[in-house]
Amino acid sequence: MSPFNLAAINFVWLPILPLVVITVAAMVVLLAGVRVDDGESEGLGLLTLASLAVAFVFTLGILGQYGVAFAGAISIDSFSAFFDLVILIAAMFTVMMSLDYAAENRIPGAEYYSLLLFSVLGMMLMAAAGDLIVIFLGLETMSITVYVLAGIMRRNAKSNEAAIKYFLLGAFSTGFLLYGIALVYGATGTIKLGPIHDALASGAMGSNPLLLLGIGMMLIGFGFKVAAVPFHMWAPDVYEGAPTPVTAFMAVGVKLAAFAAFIRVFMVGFVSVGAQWQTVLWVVAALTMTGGNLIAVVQTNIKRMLAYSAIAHAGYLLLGMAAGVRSGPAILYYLLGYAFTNLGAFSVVIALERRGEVGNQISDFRGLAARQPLLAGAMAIFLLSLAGVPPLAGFVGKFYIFSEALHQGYVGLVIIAVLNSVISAYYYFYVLVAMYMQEGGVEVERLSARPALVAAIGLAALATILIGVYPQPYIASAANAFYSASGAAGVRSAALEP
Amino acid sequence: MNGGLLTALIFLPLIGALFILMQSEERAIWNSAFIFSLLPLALSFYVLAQFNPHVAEYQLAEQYDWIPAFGITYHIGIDGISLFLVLLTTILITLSLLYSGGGDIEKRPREFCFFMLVLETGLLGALLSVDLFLFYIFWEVMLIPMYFLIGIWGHGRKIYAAVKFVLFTMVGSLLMLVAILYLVHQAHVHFNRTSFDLPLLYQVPLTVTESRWLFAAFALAFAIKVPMWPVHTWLPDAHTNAPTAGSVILAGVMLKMGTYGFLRFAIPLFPTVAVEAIPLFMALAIIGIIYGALVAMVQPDLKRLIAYSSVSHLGFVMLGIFALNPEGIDGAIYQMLNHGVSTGGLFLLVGMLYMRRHTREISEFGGLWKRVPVYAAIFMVVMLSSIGLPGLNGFVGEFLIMLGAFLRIRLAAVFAVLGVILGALYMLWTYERVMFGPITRAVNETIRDLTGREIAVMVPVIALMLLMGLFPRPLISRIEPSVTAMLARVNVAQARLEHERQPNRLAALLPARHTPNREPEMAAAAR
Amino acid sequence: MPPFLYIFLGALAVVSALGVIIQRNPIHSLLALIATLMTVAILFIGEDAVVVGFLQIIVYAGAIMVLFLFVIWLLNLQVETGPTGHLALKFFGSLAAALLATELFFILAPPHLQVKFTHEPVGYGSLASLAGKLFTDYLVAFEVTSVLLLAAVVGSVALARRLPGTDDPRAARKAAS
Amino acid sequence: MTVEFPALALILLFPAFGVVFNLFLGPRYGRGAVNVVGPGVMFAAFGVATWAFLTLLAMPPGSALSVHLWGWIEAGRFHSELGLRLDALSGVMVMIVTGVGALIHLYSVGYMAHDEDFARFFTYMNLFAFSMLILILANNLLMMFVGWEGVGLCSYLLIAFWYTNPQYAYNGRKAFVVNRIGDAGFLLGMFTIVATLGAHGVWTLDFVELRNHAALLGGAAATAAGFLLFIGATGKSAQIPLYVWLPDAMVGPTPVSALIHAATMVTAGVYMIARLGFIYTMAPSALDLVATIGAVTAVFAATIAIVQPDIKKVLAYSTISQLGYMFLGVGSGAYASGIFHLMTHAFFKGLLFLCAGSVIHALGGEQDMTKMGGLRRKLPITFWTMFIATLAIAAVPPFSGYFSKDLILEAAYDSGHSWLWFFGVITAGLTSFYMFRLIFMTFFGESRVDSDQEHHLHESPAVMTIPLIVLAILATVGGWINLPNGLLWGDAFVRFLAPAVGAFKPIIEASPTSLSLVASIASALGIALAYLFYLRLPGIPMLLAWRLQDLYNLLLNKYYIDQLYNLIVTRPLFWVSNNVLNRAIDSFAIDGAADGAGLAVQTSGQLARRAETGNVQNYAFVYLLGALGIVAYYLFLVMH
Amino acid sequence: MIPLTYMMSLSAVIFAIGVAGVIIRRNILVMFMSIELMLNAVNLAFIAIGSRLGSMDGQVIVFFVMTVAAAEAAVGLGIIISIFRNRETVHADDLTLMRW
Repeated sequence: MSPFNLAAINFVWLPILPLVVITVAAMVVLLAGVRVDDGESEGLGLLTLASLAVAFVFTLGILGQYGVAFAGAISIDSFSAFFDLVILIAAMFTVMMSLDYAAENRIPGAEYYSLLLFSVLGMMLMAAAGDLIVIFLGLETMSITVYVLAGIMRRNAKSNEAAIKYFLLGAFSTGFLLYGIALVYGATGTIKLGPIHDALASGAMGSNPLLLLGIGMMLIGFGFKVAAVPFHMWAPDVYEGAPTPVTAFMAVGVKLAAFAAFIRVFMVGFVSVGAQWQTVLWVVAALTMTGGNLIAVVQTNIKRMLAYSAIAHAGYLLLGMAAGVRSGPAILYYLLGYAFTNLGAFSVVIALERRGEVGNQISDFRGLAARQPLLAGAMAIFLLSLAGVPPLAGFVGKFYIFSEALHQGYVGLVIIAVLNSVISAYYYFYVLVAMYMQEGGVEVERLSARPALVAAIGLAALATILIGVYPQPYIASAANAFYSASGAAGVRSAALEP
Repeated sequence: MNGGLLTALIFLPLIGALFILMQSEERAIWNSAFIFSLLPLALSFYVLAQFNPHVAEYQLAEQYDWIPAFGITYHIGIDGISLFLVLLTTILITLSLLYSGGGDIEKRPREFCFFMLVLETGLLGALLSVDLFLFYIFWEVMLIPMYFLIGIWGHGRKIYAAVKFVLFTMVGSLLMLVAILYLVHQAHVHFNRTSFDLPLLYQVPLTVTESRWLFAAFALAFAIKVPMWPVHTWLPDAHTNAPTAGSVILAGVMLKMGTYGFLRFAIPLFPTVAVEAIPLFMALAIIGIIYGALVAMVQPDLKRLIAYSSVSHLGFVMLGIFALNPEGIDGAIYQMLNHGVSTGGLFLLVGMLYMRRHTREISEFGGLWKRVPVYAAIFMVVMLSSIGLPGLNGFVGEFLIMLGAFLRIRLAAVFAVLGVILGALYMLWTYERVMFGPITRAVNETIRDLTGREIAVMVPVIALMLLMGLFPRPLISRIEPSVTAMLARVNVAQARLEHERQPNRLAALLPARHTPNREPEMAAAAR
Repeated sequence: MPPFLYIFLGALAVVSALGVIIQRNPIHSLLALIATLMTVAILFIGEDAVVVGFLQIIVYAGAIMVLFLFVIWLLNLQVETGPTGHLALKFFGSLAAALLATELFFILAPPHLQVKFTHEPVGYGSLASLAGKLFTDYLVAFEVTSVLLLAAVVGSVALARRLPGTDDPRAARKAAS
Repeated sequence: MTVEFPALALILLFPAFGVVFNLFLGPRYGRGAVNVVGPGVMFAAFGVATWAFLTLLAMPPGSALSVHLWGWIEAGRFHSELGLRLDALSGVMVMIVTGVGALIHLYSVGYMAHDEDFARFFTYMNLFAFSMLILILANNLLMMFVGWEGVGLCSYLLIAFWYTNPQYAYNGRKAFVVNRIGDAGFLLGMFTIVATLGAHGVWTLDFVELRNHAALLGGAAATAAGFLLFIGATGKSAQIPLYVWLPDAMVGPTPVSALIHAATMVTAGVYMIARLGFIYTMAPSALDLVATIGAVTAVFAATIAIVQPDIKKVLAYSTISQLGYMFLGVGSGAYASGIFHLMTHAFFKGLLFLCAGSVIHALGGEQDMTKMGGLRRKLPITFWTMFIATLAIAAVPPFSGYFSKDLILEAAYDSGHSWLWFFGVITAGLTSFYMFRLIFMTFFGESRVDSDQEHHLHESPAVMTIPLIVLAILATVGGWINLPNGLLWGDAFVRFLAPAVGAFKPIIEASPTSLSLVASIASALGIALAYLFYLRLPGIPMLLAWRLQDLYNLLLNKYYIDQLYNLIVTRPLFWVSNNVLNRAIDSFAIDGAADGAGLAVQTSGQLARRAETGNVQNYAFVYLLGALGIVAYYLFLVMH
Repeated sequence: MIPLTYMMSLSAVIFAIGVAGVIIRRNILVMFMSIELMLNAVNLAFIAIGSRLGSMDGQVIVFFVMTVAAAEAAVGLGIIISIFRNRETVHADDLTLMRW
């Protein structure tokens, strides 16, 4: 036995070690970047990548530990670890996409990469939060940095516009979320998730107007972050205007974090009043899927199309949430597959993109298969996965969510989702049409000069296939993650909270 | 020692596909593609040799855990229903590749071979899957290569056709997915076990309403694939615009997936509903037969004409299936094979013509016999097979189907024979316009007859037509045990239905049986 | 807090809040906002949130609003002239906001509202109690705020800093040649 | 007694070998080889057939030779095999087909001597013989159907033999399709039998089995089956209403007309009904229908034949008419009489066609009788043989036609169909009229042949005339094997066939002599009239045609039946297919609905995207609306 | 003590005014000010609820909200400046480069 009570210390600090690493890394990058020219930021990017990797390793280290830290502010469970890992992966992919992109577009590297890291910090906090304040702060940390990231190409009018739109609506939405937190606080007397869960589980709370309105307002707030219809209007514009790596980061990282918090609050915290919010989510999910897919059909800009596609996918995820707690693992699994697929798709978009937004139109993909068969092949895999074609990750995810939803009797919603999948196939396949069956399009710059991007695309494609073909371990860990949060909420409040 | 035989059969083409991706020289691509299609062909004949004709159950089965979380296993097997469809697939893929290497495919041969072989994996997988999830995966997997085949190497409105093909199919198959999930859920409710294994799912007790809806979902998916009237309109576009090999596989094998689906899934899973639905499906099948033939008759485009003739022929198959007696179903399965051979052959022939003249308009031809006697003779035989001339394969199937239909609903067979008449009418008329008469277009004067390679492609087709026409017994005797086993379920359901309708008469007719009426119990359980 | 004070402050807050959105001149809007913040701060104090109330005045009204003012000056913003923009949007927007207020009213109406009422402990709202909470239960949150502020600073610098050669394309071209 | 006789298969194998040889090697080895192999295989088959027939003759009555090849369609409960059976009925048929067939093949060598496509021709001819022999030798109804359709195919191929003429190709298709209509009835008839007997556990179409279990069929099913099968027969044997293809079939080479459209294939319907006599006997109404259709067709076709100018058309309508006779015979229940007439008809009608072919050959393809005349001297052998055949068909004793026609008329009368008998008599008169008209117009009177053809005129070579002579002998003596009852070996043929087809049971016993007398008078009248019109007073036909213009046109245009079918069947069918089914339903309604769904998605997408105005305040407004909705929901929850 | 309903109602009204401001004012700065109004309304709700619950959590949250507001202000104003530099406008309805 060590003379020091190492166990206790470890227990307090180890869980937030990844967070600490990220924070420190952000500052280091910032300082290191002071004298780096904007066009030569690759070094900073690699530093960022390394620190993310370190955080990834540390996060792996805390996998399997359970409990709470900092008086319940931080939850230590597989749920947070799962999301942290996926968020870190998303961040690493984003960095890999950014390496050349940032340099080419003369994005200020120090700020860019440190903001990215700060953003990751916020996301990880959201995933690991144990109370509503940390969720709120994490969300703000993430959002504020992403506002900036969206507008970091300062000379680019679209980038500016994306930033201001996102910022205004984000702040607007913050008001609603906070209002919801206030009301829930009023109804339950606490802002810690564990006690909230217990308070609600004891019953007699189901018709408290404060609680109900609070749930409603929080739904609105989270609905904005996950881009659910009708709170989605920002997404297409922001996705289009933001630098593409940031778009990817938003489409994946922000969505992951938002869902992490959303799930933890609703499917864990508010689980016992599920009847009070599942109906709303039913409608929102249906609207989100349908709206996203319908508008995506008529898009000509690939980033905008992917934005609507992301909205539609949020709809499928919300369908899972609407179907209740059993779908939790399915949502997590879906998010995993979704992350890789979307990251891959955006990587390909970046590969085609050049200054002046050449390569952002779907028509720019024409004839890609003839010129760059591998790139087109990878894109095909991502698109097929997004469309839910087996045996790719996207299919198994949909399958899982629909299956669980059906098991809980949500036949109508699943049929809506399925018909939406058909619509979505139309526009995903339209890109395939452009790539494989048409002529023209833009030339792609030498891929060999961009090894990081190629690696990102390759890894994403590999993961998309692997997660789909042999989903068992991922399903298992998703289930484990979800139930660790879901189960821990009850256990923790009994054991740890005064 | 059969371990892995079917797995090898399914995945050999996939390995070949990946291998081809690494080739760059065109000749090497074609050669390796051909060799990699020969391997499964050989293997499928080995499977045929290993097949025990007296067993109704799945043979050479393999089952491994795949996704235990969902109760999904990698469960494959072969039985009489799928046996010859597997052979048909391997044969047609080989012939298509042999044919396509002869100049039909002018661009991107590597991708073409890749997609053809992936398609083969999808087709074989769908035929051999016993697990519904596995089946669904292969079912969708075969969609994608075909989409590319049509879209990249097609002609005319190829993109429209490809997208239409995918969307039509997806509407059906996704609703089927919902039905599968629901069914599995019910299995979970009743057996407390999540499983996609078909034999288990056969036993799931369902309420009448449930099974009707589920059947409808399955039936829609398969009906689109078949395609039955009125969800057939993707077919003419897909066929017409696809490259020759695509049309061959599409008509030869892929459409059979729909009818196969009825036999393997829709009917045995929901036998009661199937029996109830006999009049509806027979009516649709007959509409398809007559409608397809009449519309085929007035098509100006050769491939479009053949496409509509497929609607007509597949109508026969559906008629046989929904006769729900061994004659009808044997005939239907046989007709599936026939249609694969004869329509596949027709598409190959039209492809050869297209390669020479770059048009498929019937009015562009005329008097070809004089210039291309060999071609004309082969065309004649294939056409006769298609219109069901006795002695060739088509007749055996049509006869059994109509006999089965007659035994079920007499009027149905009366209408079906109209299809036989019309079939002769439009096929012969087409032949007449293409081959007979004087040569009206100067370009046709210089058209050249078949090359050795093309003859090599067609000889096996002709041989199959003769063999299957004269010696159907070895095939049907292998098909039949599985059909009988499937029909046993239907018969029980039918007896139950009759029992409900006319309790007194049935009690008098039948000896005491132990098939208790489970509907009330189920209703109680549902409550 | 006596009821009349509440009524007075409430009315003041509402009126000044309306002022924010009605004034044509951004400066006037800003002044109205500061008035609202002040009024709300007094309400905070009336609700025994003394420290927070003062923080509101010092930090919020004092510091943040000055930032706004700076920006208004920097951008040299003028009075909005005439009814511009989308009138229908303004009309329906106001209507919807009013509807929202109405709905909230009904939900928060007295017969529904139930809070687990607890008497305030001794020292409620004091600096000590606030600090105690901040550095125990909310330690992580507190630390995060610091990071958040840092990130915000980095962000605003990233957006607003003027770098020769990169911001101005002409300068960049000159530097390159 | 049934004996396994494997050599029966040889009868099929010889023509089959001919097919394969001519198809693959014929073009390579050239005319000489084909000319040997084509007819050679038929003579070989004839030899085997003779051997088999003699074997059968040596066996007790009711015996049969058989060979079982292999199980064919065996599915579910139904089973049928490929197997051959030679009994008295099929024995007679095989003899006719191989014998007459061999002669006509031989004749073809000469007839096709100048055609490039001789190999293809003999391929088809051998294939036809092969199919016809399957039809005849089949031991079950299903296999018979194989031959049934096979001969239809060969008929199609041979009618369209000179395919470069679009009209010929059309006629070939017409023949096939019309036959298919009949075949549809045949199929349904088979199904009726299988389904009915199947209910009693008999799942086969084997003739012997059927015969043994015929009683299980019951009257209704037998009637239905008989009726449906007869539809098949009307198609194949060109009876009303499906006769329309046969006159058009005359565009094929003349040996084809002789073999297929006169001697063998078209008689398949008669053979089928005789073969299934045991079913028809149970279905009197079906049998009545057969007799009625036969008699009506006989008169009907004969009336058309009297005005046709085309020598082959006359013979074609004559064939239809004679086939009507045969149906009248079998429809009266006297199956043997039908078969007897079938046989004699094969001799004399085959001969008539071959002679016509010889004439046409000599005239370089001319078929119009108004451009012939006076050929008697130029083509002596042709003339004499044709004259004999005409005497036979005109039922002049002692030529073969006399005996067979008499037998049929007698049966018709005896079976109670006195009206049909009357029809038969009328037909007899018409027959002799138009046949002698043909002879007179072709061989007598002034030559109307084109002058440049005139000096090419020559008698056909020996390879063509020898078959003519052989057939002429047969047409003369062929009827003697069944002399009237009580005369020498009277009724030998009928008695020989009786075990196979059953004996005729008359209802009325009329005096055969007086009946025969009436028919003979009618024939004589016909001959006299023809003599009057076409040799004595050639102006009369013109006058009549002018006076009775409407009637003449009606007959000349074959009662406008082709046009009628065109108007009520073919054209509406195409119109509906093209405009209603293809355009309105398929392209517009169904495809329109599918495309419309896609368009609806596109349009709603276009509409929905209008909400994305780009103005952030609009976004906030939409956001607010959503929030309002959700808050309203919770307000609703609170209120309740 | 003032009844909670009153405080909450006041907060609701200010919140709605803020919401209205965001939608009807096209000047981005004023929109941002309206958002600050919303945040204040929420703060008021936190304080009022907290004092009735007798829990300090409400006040702590308000503290954090203020911090966040400051951070938002910094970033938001930065974005506004950057926009103004590029486009010479602070009107929301001028920023419709991306739409549909």
